[in-house]
Amino acid sequence: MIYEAEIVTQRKVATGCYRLEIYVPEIARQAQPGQFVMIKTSVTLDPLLRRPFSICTVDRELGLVKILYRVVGRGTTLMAGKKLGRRLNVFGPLGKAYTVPPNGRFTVVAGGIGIAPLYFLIQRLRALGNEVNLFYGAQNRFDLLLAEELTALRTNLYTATDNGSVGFKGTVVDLLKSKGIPPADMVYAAGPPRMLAALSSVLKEAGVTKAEFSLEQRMGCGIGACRGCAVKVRTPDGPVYKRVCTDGPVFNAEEVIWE
Amino acid sequence: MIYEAEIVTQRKVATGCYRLEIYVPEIARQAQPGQFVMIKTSVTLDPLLRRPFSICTVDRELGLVKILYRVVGRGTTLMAGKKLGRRLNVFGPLGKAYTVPPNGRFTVVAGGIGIAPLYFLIQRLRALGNEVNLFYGAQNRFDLLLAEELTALRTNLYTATDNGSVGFKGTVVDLLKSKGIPPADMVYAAGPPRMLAALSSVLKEAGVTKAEFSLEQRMGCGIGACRGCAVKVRTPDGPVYKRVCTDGPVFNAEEVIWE
Amino acid sequence: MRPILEVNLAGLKLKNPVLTASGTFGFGVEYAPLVDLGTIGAVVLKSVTLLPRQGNPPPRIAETPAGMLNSIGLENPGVEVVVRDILPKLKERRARVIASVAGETVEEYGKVAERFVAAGVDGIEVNISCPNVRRGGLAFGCDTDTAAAVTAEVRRVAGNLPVFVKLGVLGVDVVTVAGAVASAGASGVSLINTLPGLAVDIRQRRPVLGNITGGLSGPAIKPVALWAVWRIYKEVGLPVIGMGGIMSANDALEFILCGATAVAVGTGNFVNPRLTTEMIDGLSWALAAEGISDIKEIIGAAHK
Amino acid sequence: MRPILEVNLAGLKLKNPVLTASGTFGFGVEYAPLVDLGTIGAVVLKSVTLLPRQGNPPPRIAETPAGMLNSIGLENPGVEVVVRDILPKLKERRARVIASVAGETVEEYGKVAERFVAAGVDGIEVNISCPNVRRGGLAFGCDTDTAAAVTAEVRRVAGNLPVFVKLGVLGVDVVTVAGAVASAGASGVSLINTLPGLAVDIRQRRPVLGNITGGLSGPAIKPVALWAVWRIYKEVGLPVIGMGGIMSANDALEFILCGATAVAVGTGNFVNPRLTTEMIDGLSWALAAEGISDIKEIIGAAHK
Ligand SMILES: Cc1cc2nc3c(=O)[nH]c(=O)nc-3n(C[C@H](O)[C@H](O)[C@H](O)COP(=O)(O)OP(=O)(O)OC[C@H]3O[C@@H](n4cnc5c(N)ncnc54)[C@H](O)[C@@H]3O)c2cc1C
Ligand SMILES: Cc1cc2nc3c(=O)[nH]c(=O)nc-3n(C[C@H](O)[C@H](O)[C@H](O)COP(=O)(O)OP(=O)(O)OC[C@H]3O[C@@H](n4cnc5c(N)ncnc54)[C@H](O)[C@@H]3O)c2cc1C
Ligand SMILES: Cc1cc2nc3c(=O)[nH]c(=O)nc-3n(C[C@H](O)[C@H](O)[C@H](O)COP(=O)(O)O)c2cc1C
Ligand SMILES: Cc1cc2nc3c(=O)[nH]c(=O)nc-3n(C[C@H](O)[C@H](O)[C@H](O)COP(=O)(O)O)c2cc1C
Ligand code: FES
Ligand code: FES
Repeated sequence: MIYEAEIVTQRKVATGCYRLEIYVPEIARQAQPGQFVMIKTSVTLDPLLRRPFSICTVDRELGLVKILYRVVGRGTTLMAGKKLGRRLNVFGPLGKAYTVPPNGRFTVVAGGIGIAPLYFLIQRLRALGNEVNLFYGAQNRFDLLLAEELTALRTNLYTATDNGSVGFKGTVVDLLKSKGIPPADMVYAAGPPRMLAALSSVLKEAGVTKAEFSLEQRMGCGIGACRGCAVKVRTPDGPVYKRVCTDGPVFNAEEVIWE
Repeated sequence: MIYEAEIVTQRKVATGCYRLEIYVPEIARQAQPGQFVMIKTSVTLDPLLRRPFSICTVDRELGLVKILYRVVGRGTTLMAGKKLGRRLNVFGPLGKAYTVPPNGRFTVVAGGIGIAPLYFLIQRLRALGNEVNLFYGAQNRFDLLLAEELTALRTNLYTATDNGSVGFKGTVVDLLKSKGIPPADMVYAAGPPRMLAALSSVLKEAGVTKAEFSLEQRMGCGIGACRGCAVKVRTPDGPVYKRVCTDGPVFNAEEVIWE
Repeated sequence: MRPILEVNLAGLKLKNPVLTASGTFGFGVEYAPLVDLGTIGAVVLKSVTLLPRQGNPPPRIAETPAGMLNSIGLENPGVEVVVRDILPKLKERRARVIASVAGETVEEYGKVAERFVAAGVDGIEVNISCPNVRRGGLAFGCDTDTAAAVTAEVRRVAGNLPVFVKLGVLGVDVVTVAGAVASAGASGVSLINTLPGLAVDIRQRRPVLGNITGGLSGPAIKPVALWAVWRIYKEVGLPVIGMGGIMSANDALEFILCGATAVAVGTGNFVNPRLTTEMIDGLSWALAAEGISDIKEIIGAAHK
Repeated sequence: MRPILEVNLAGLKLKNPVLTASGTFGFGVEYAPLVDLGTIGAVVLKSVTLLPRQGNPPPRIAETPAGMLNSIGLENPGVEVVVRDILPKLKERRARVIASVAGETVEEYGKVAERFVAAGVDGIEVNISCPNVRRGGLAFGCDTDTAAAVTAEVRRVAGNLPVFVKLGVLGVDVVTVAGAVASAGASGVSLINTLPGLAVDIRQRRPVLGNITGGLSGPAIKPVALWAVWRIYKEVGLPVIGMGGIMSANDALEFILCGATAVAVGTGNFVNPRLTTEMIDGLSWALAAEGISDIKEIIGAAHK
């Protein structure tokens, strides 16, 4: 589960956004959409902790794991500085995957870098021949990532940008509201917490109950041991904390308590 | 005094020994033999402190500062990993230089990587047309660094190796004893503390009073402020602590108290 | 010849001195896919209370220079669940188990310990130094009398099991508290718990952690931990489980040289989940390289 | 518009909140080739005793993860030499000066402070928390009564100069001590001094430092320092000079948000000798970027 993975591609795909491909056949073979890996971004003691990243897709034949990431702090800055041929210590695959029913109609809602885990999911859904309505929002047209790849997957793609530079002007949740939520056997979503909270109440109002969201939380161990990655969820016995790393990162939208 | 210096050469010259050349014309212009620089080996917070290195020589025309260093711990390991084109944050030149009399006959005693500051000194002494007897000891023949450069400087070179693979078999101090100390206007030395201590008593016995040694000590500031780099020296008022960084690194051999 | 790694920790014979630090290795089972639990010196469980505890609001983790803050707040399912669901799995894997007990009253510590003793564990660690809970925890560790009372109570119920009292170093003189718990019957001490700390999110202008403050662990605190081990070994002479920033076999050796009979890997598990296992091999190699045939020879050797 | 950086530190009006941490900036003059001493908030001098002190045997410095240990041991030439040889040079450079005083007895603290007051400085810092000396220093900081006595004595001789008492956090409850020195007349507190620590040379099987133990500083201790500043601001309400691992303007902002009126750069001077100067500019930019016109607005803002 822990590998020294060689960097095969490190490419800037938008301002502050990179696509990383690493050679790590064991993870490529096992990974399921929704799962993540934890990467050590430095060989020194600072930064210390591993960083979690969704698996954006895999190439099983070539043994590649692909990651789409945004530079937000020290760890991702260091990661972006690592060139082809360097090795990264990678731990995974970790976490629970999305439920992928064999057939049906599906709605996918992505905000920003949230497209990363959803891309892998959409690939899977489309490979099974299912219809996918993808609502994808970003700050501006340049932040809409994986444009070609998504086109190639032939989803029904609806885009939104904060500044209206392409598609709907506004948030992706507003777009969804304005279009009307298409009937779906499952709604999947990933994106910033505020978007997910908004989406959650929109879905609730619309009476949609089958929805899976990818959550993020600061992590220690990544394997359920430290209880660092708590998220509050509803249960019949009242609210409890669950672990994003092993109870998630994919959760039923309904159970999450947004605070 | 603080510069982002580009690496122009990073070459392994022996097992665990590297020659580093950095472009930093301001330091190249000012540096005197015996002085040192302090280099930040990482941009992260670990390792934290700068590492002191003697200036092995400079190329004033090209604006280069050359350093000869041995990998002994984390900082030097990181430094050795930095390739051509990378930048290093360098602070210097620091410390007191050797006394360089305009003419005379000089004896230089180098142990291991101690050759680094002495090479710059020998260059200077030879450029002034002075005779230099160089006693140079190392573990084995491959650890005798700067062989070609020293030959080119036409010193009277006497070598010693621990295993006798070339030159005298034994320590450089034993070699000096066996050859007899040549009459000199000044003896200069740099090397491991044990060698300097031994040399110090040999010189004392022989009644040699004019000798300058380069000392090393763990450093904080490098500019005399923190008092971290203490070395005990004799004074008329009894022993006091002096600072390797600003009172040295070059000290009169007689004043140092070896503990 | 492979060097001998066995140590005798206050009567507890361990295959090797490598333990896990409470709270960083869950209940062991989480790490079972990565680490053969039977091969490490002992698994120290997450601190357990009498009843389940939910822990503190998120975020519970913040990274700091060469360290991390946590404010888990003793989240645990309560002693009954642990005894029923987890201990059997650990026994199946032939793990040596040290149970860490916590509570809000002296009696609670006693009851939790008693339950573990009845269920069968190899030792008890008494956590009187958790900085993340309001009652019990740190409050106990900071008051010499209460520390002694808790220790005496756990000692009373622990039969012939060794009892290790886990101490922090802030807000107290660790030597005084160690002396007090030794008199109250502690077999040894675990040093050190996390230091209190805080991290600020300057964008949001508020503390990162939901609980505001947390406990600092990782390499950042290693020098403080070594200082505490050094002092206790020298001034109190109790057996010590040393911990705080251990990331390598060399770090472990530093603690052993200062006087630790065993060491515990905490935050290091997060950085390298197989660190415990790798450290055992690393210790063998390091000792062999130095020509040391038995690790016991070097316990406290830096004092000579 | 350049944001306003002026702060009022317990009555002392400073151009900006960036000070130097005692002992890391020498007597200021060492840094004069690198830093215009007149531009920084104030230069806090190395701690000075009545008579010269030689300090501890080398090695005196050991690097640790994201930090360092020092065991300088208050080496200094004694107050007379400092007053005679150094203060004039600082005045020439228009530096604001806070003198740090240390001693082995309450009287010694008083005498040193008195001498500085007579010579003309802008404030006094009372170092009762140096971990590297046997008498005075830490012993004073750990005992509430002595801490109060030293404070009262310095307060008595300090005229109308502000008196800052420098506290450590180990072995004592910092809030209790801060409360005691506040009652004894402290104008503010400096938080935090180094934590005790130790590093081991595993090859030589002995401590790295000649003095065995030393004081831990640098980024490693930043979370502990922020925790201390947070608590004092909230629970005692005294003006605070915050320090511990400040390496950037952002670090400084963390302290200010927690309640520090001023910050001091310590170990950071070694890593970047021009850090104080650069931090002043960095603070301007950071505030401007966030649309804050006056730094005073955000002192303690993380408590809201
Ligand atoms: C399950 C999961 C999947 C993720 N997938 C992706 C992805 O595919 N692409 C991507 O760009 N980002 C993803 N993230 C977020 C990513 O982990 C953070 O952006 C990254 O850790 C920031 O590290 P840093 O050192 O650059 O930032 P810093 O802010 O310097 O990090 C400081 C600390 O906070 C943690 N942290 C900061 N932001 C987050 C966050 N949003 N979630 C969890 N921890 C955080 C860091 O891991 C580190 O421990 C994912 C997070 C989780 C939990
Ligand atoms: C004035 C001076 C000139 C020097 N010139 C050279 C040179 O030209 N070539 C060369 O190879 N080495 C030289 N050294 C020694 C060099 O500084 C150390 O080898 C280096 O700091 C080791 O860093 P590290 O991180 O690899 O080792 P680590 O052991 O990991 O370092 C840990 C800490 O100890 C300090 N340290 C360790 N060894 C020494 C030492 N011998 N002297 C001072 N500090 C030390 C480090 O700077 C660091 O702070 C010189 C030292 C001084 C004081
Ligand atoms: C996430 C986390 C949770 C912890 N939980 C506990 C606990 O429940 N009981 C306890 O005694 N110590 C707990 N600790 C403290 C560790 O056992 C250990 O004393 C401390 O982290 C120092 O070691 P380290 O630096 O190797 O992590 C916890 C530490 C961390 C990081
Ligand atoms: C080398 C060194 C010497 C110090 N000397 C003193 C001193 O003389 N008086 C004092 O009050 N604090 C002294 N300190 C403590 C610092 O002033 C400061 O409180 C501590 O280092 C934390 O800040 P930092 O992490 O920014 O260094 C010293 C610190 C260092 C590193
Ligand atoms: S990160 Fe440790 S439990 Fe989730
Ligand atoms: S290194 Fe600071 S005085 Fe020499």
